[in-house]
Amino acid sequence: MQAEERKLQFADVNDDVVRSLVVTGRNYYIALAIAVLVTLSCFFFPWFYQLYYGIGAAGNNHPAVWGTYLASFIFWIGLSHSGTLLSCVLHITNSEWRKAMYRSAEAMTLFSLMVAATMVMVHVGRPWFIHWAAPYPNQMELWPNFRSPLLFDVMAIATYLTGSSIFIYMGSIPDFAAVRDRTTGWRHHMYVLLSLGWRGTDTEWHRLGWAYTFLAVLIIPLAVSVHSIVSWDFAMSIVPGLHQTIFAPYFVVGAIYSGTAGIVTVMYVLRKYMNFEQYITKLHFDNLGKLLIVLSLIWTYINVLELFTGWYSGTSTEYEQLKYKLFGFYAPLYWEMILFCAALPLLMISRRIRTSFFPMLLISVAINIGMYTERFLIVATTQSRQYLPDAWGVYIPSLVEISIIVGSLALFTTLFLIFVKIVPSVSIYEVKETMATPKPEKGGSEWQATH
Amino acid sequence: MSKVDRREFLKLVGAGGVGAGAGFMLAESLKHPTEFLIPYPVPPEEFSPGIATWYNSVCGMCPAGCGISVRTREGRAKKIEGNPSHPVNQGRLCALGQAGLQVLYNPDRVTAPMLQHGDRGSDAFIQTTWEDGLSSVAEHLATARDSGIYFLSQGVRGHLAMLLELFMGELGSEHLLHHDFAHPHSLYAANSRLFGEDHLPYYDIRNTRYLLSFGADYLNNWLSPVHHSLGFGHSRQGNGATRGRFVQIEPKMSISGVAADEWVPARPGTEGILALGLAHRIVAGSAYAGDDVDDWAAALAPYTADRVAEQSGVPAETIARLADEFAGAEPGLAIGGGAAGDHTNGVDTLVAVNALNYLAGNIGKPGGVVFNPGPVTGGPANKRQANYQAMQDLAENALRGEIDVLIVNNTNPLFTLPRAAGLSEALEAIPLVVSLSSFVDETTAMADVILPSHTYLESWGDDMPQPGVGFSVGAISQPVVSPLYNTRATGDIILGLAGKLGLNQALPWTSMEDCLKDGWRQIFTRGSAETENFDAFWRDVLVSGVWGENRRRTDAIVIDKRVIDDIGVAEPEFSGERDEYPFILHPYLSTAMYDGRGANLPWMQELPDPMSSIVYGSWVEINPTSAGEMGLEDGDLVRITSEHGSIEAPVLIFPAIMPDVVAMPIGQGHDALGRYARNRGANPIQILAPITASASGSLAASATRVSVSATGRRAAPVKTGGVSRQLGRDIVRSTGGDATPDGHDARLNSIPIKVKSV
Amino acid sequence: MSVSIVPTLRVLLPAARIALVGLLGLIAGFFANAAFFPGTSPEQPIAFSHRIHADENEIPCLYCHVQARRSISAGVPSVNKCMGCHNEVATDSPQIRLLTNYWETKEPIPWIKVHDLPDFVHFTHKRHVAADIECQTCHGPVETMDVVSREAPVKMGLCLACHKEEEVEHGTDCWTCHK
Amino acid sequence: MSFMERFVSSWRKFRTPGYYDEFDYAWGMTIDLDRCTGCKACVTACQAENNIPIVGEKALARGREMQWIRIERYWEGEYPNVRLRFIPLLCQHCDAAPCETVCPVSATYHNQDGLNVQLYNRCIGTRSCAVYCPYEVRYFNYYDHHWDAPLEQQLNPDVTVREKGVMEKCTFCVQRIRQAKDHAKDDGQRRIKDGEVQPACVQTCPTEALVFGDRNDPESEVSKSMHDPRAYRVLGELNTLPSVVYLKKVDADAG
Repeated sequence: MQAEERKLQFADVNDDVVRSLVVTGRNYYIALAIAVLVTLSCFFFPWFYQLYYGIGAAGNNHPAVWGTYLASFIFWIGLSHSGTLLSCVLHITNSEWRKAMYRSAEAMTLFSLMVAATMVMVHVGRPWFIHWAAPYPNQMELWPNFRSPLLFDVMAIATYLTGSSIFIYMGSIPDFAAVRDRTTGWRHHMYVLLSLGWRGTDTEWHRLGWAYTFLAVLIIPLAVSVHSIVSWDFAMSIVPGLHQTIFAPYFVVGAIYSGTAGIVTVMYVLRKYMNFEQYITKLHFDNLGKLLIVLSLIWTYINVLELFTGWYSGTSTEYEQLKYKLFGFYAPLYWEMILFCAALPLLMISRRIRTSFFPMLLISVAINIGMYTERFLIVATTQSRQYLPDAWGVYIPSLVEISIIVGSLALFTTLFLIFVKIVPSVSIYEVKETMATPKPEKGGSEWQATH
Repeated sequence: MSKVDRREFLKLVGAGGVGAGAGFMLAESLKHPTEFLIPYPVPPEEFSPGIATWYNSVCGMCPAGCGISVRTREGRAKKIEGNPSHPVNQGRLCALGQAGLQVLYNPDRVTAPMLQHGDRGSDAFIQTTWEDGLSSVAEHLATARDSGIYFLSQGVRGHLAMLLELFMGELGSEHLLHHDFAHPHSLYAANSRLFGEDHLPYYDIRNTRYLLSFGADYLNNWLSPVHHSLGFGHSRQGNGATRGRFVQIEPKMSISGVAADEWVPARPGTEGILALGLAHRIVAGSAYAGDDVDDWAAALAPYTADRVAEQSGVPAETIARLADEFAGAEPGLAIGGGAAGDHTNGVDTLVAVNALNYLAGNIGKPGGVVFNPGPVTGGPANKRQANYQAMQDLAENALRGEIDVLIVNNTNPLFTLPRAAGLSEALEAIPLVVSLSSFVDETTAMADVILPSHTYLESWGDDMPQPGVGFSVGAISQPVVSPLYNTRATGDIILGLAGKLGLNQALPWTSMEDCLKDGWRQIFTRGSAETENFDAFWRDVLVSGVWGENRRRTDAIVIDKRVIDDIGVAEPEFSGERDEYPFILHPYLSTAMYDGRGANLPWMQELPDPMSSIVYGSWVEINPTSAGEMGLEDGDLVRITSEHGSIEAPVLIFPAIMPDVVAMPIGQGHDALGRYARNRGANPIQILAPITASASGSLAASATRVSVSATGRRAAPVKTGGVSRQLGRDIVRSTGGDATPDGHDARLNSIPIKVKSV
Repeated sequence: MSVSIVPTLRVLLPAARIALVGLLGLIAGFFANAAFFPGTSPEQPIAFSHRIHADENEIPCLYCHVQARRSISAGVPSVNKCMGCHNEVATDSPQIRLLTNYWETKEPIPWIKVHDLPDFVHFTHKRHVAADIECQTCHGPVETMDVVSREAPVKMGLCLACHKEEEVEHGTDCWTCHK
Repeated sequence: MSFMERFVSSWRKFRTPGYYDEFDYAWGMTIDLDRCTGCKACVTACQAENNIPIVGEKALARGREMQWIRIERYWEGEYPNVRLRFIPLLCQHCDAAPCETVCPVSATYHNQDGLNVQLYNRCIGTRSCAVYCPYEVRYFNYYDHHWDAPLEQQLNPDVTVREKGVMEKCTFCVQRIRQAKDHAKDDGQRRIKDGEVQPACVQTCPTEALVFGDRNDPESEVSKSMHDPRAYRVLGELNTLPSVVYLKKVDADAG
């Protein structure tokens, strides 16, 4: 492609990045406007209606009291996963190709976590009392229930959110400084505050590098634990189909899987609409594609395992559960999930597909649709078929729920659109690291971009 | 720091102001709304705020006459429970009885006297005063021909019945009719034929060891369900070693059929033949050794096992087994009623069942049929009950213009009579229709004047339960709350009319309460009460809510030879041809709504039907095989057509019903009776054929043939239940007859229930 | 090019000032409302003075609030109880005329609740009177008030403190007080 | 006691297996399936006693019924050898209740009377307890329910009316237990006698299939019938240790 041949220079990097922040086209504003509009109409309006009317606005019933809100919650947590995790892993194994994409990946983490948190608020019956889930001394002398997996969950997510936001912020301090030095007016002032007076001395660079690596190491186990804990919300119940030891790894893998796919999607968009062709290249898609195949295989393996637990259990409860999943009311969704998450990704075995952008986009989107379905099925099928057959029932999401799913996507998009205009969505200095320093005798004007 | 210039300052002031305002409103919004403490001008004697007061009274939801005690707080009724000292229900109560509160607090009650100001049924009622209402009715009564005055009441007992008698007597009219859909006419007829008594005996289920029930849903709505349930429970597990055995013979499994140890499906209308088959076996097998055995043998000769088996569809060996078990049981009891009595041969059937008791020697002994003493006081209970014949006469007379005034009291014949009776046209022909109902039901909607009566929780009354419990029982029904609306007790309305008509000599009382006290003076003078003076006695009765005297009947029963000779049950006749109308319609009283009076109570609408878990609506039950043949599935809307009309209802595939029978619950299908009942489900009574049980003249409700045809539409009824199969999960466990321990002991949990020394 | 933060702060100062003042206003407004319009001493239909009755004339609380001894609610005296004395006592004072007016028209007096507990709280006066708890513990020094106002904050903290101190049997179990 | 001490002590208490031996009362119920006729009197009694809302046809069609005690039905066999089994299901007040561990705000917990407490005003409506409960006896308020006037005058003042977004379930009629305790205290600080307190369902059961009492009192009706050879616990294999014990139905013909 053209971009590949072009000789890249330090100056260009700065220019490109700053341009992406300062110069804003009409399309951006249109996109932002649409995103905001959809967020308001499809997320906040239905939510307020539900607050006024009660959870009855959703399709939940007896016995299926959990619904798409929880599914969305897991979905967003999952999406949050590879961002920071991947970036950390790749940072430690210092693989070059990470450097162009990790910023946007981490941003994805941040925002999907935020959306996930709002999904919790949407899910509970009395969100105005949600603070009771936080441990603080009060006149009622009441504390949250520390035995509750839901409480573990709150803690874990809070920690992960804090961790990854510090991580992304610390990573972008030098870039803030760089941008600070090239901007004027309110932007300048903003970046003055954000860059914490970064001067670029060796000590600063040294400390930054050290702290950054330290955080990276810290966050990896954290990220893994977060989704294990999310899985415990389900696995610690005794509901047939949920009460399974495989759930923690299952959720972690699923999370990384959908997260990676999410990164592919986001990178495609950045590349296409913010002209980062030089930075986000076939290489990235290729590597991510390989990762995706591995993940999809592991994921499929665990799904097959699940079938066996039901089949070999010999108890009516587990067996009915399995039958219902495969051939029951929700069966079409199940097979759709298998198609999108187990079959389709195998296409990426061919390098041609991995290195061609649009098919990768399609596959990545398909994977995330499939993964959403998976989360929905985990919630819906298990609750519809529990211990007492005469209490069985079917749950169908209501319009409000569906519109909130759409709305949450828009919310995510809005946050991301705002982000790309404030934070350099490609790490300036790390991209530079990937390029050779200028040779003195040549007068510092010509050098080769090395990948 | 830069100094603040003017614009800056203004900004600050603005910000501060806005902030302060917001803060103020925030605090305001968090305040608790004002509440009031309203003291009484004069505190009432009986109750004090925050403390519950209990009043004993009588349940008015069905004719069983259970005693209730109502919990009230701050002068409002909060909960109805059974009256522990009442012998009929002994502190227990059924679902319908519990829901009585929603009759009292029903949003659709008639709150004041009403005059119809449009054409009938136009629901253009306009409020009026009692004075005007009563006098307008009184005028009509005064001008009407004596024989042209008809009074149609729900089945009432005790002094209200007596009051009605007097009132109509004074008016010189013979036409006082009580109408209950579920009144067991055939049973009364059968008893009077065999035993020569016009009131029911007491069926001692409690002490019986073997109950043979021919179509009587005794646990659900037959005669006195709560009392029967008490007996059932005791007979099952209350007796230590011996456990009563229960057999139910009916075409469609009822609640009693579920509870029974054995459910025997017999062709509709052949229960009597089956009974005689058993009798034949008993006599032939010389299990019976009375001196009239030869007469019996002669009378029962034709009912050989094979013939009976052929007619009833019950295998001969089953018949033999049942007969031997029944004859061998000490004591056993055979009861018959419900659908079995609602056939053209109904009376003969029930006679046959009683004969069975006689032959097994269950008459007049504990665990068998015990005879009740006659009613202590008040009007006659049964003789005024209008069977279908009488209702049809009423309709015809109306059309012939012989009825000037019809007074309807809390009964709803337009709902509980088949359309074929032509009552709605008849009402059109009556110049003045007065309704004393508390609700605008179908019949009241056709009235010209509504003089709304109290609910039973607001009014004075008394009740002598029918059937008794083997000895004389009387209960006072007293107001538990002050009337909610501008209504009056039925008795007071009657007295009011009497006053307007100048009948004060015959009806001297100022209020129903007086009338009661007068009546109960007689009971007091019967001497069985050990209190010294009447006031004390009266107070005691009000406190305990019930009075009884321990005088039991001991007279032996001899059956006239002629009765024995013409014992016999004919084949039942049905309306409609088998090939055109392949199914026999089996309408049954639903648990929640009884004969439809419960349909306006939200609790009863939301009470899932025990067998189908369906709420809010009606359905038609079809055997799986016959449904399969017609390609019907659960929830398909079908049209049920008889010779006399057709209704639509969704199909419920029902495992426990005979292939050529379809069953429908009664109760839904109102087109009046308020927001909860209106336009919901279908009313099977409407399409019943106007054929009667020959000997009693009562409606043969189970003798209508129908055809079932798919409409192609679906209307899946609302169910609360899911899949009603256990799938081997061992949720409801059962053990062998001898109830031996088989390791499933509650103590055998991983953490045993230790016992703390108290 | 400067990395100094000072110019930025200079730019931000006005905005910061406005925000700060706004916040202060918010807090001030909130507490102003709470302080000057507490709503804990509403105006009653009759200006009944507990000081005169309970303090000067030393009428015991339970004489009028007789229910407190045997019921969950203390209740207010019925109008005829008031009239019991006020047939003779102070019949000519304007407030008493209001009372007699209610009495003659047989109308109840719409007293406004001062101490009010949420619907989900089960509090029984009976038990607390039986345990010889001074009414003042929860209701404050009512006998000193001309217009009754909610002095003691009747909140869960108050209940718990006492229940702990007195070591009430199962005093901290939620279902002891919540229904 | 400082917070820490209290925390430690209760921690110890709740760690020991069978901690409920220390219960003051241990309320329990037995249900004799051989007596139960499925007449549903208990259901309505419960509705009346506990202000259970009338949810309406639409909500019921969406499967949002509210019955703290419901009667499940299980068919066995096919016509003509078919029989129906009824089983009343209410909150089993498990001594090892799954719902109690999951509630993040401790809105449901086990109290000293062996009752599984549901605290409406603490509940934030995560609904996880309903998912964790294998007996499906927890019901959620999807709306603010209203009663057509004057039906609301029937509401029991001793029981709060639950607002939207709150989980609710059978309480063994705790308001009646409270009342009984109150009387017992007035009556010289004695304990509650056996049979002195009965939940609405037990009180009204026409066949006397339900028995309620104190498991800790060996003389009580309920302890006796819990040791009946027919006694078993529904889903006992889950070892949730219910306080509700069922007595097996007797199949006279099964031999």
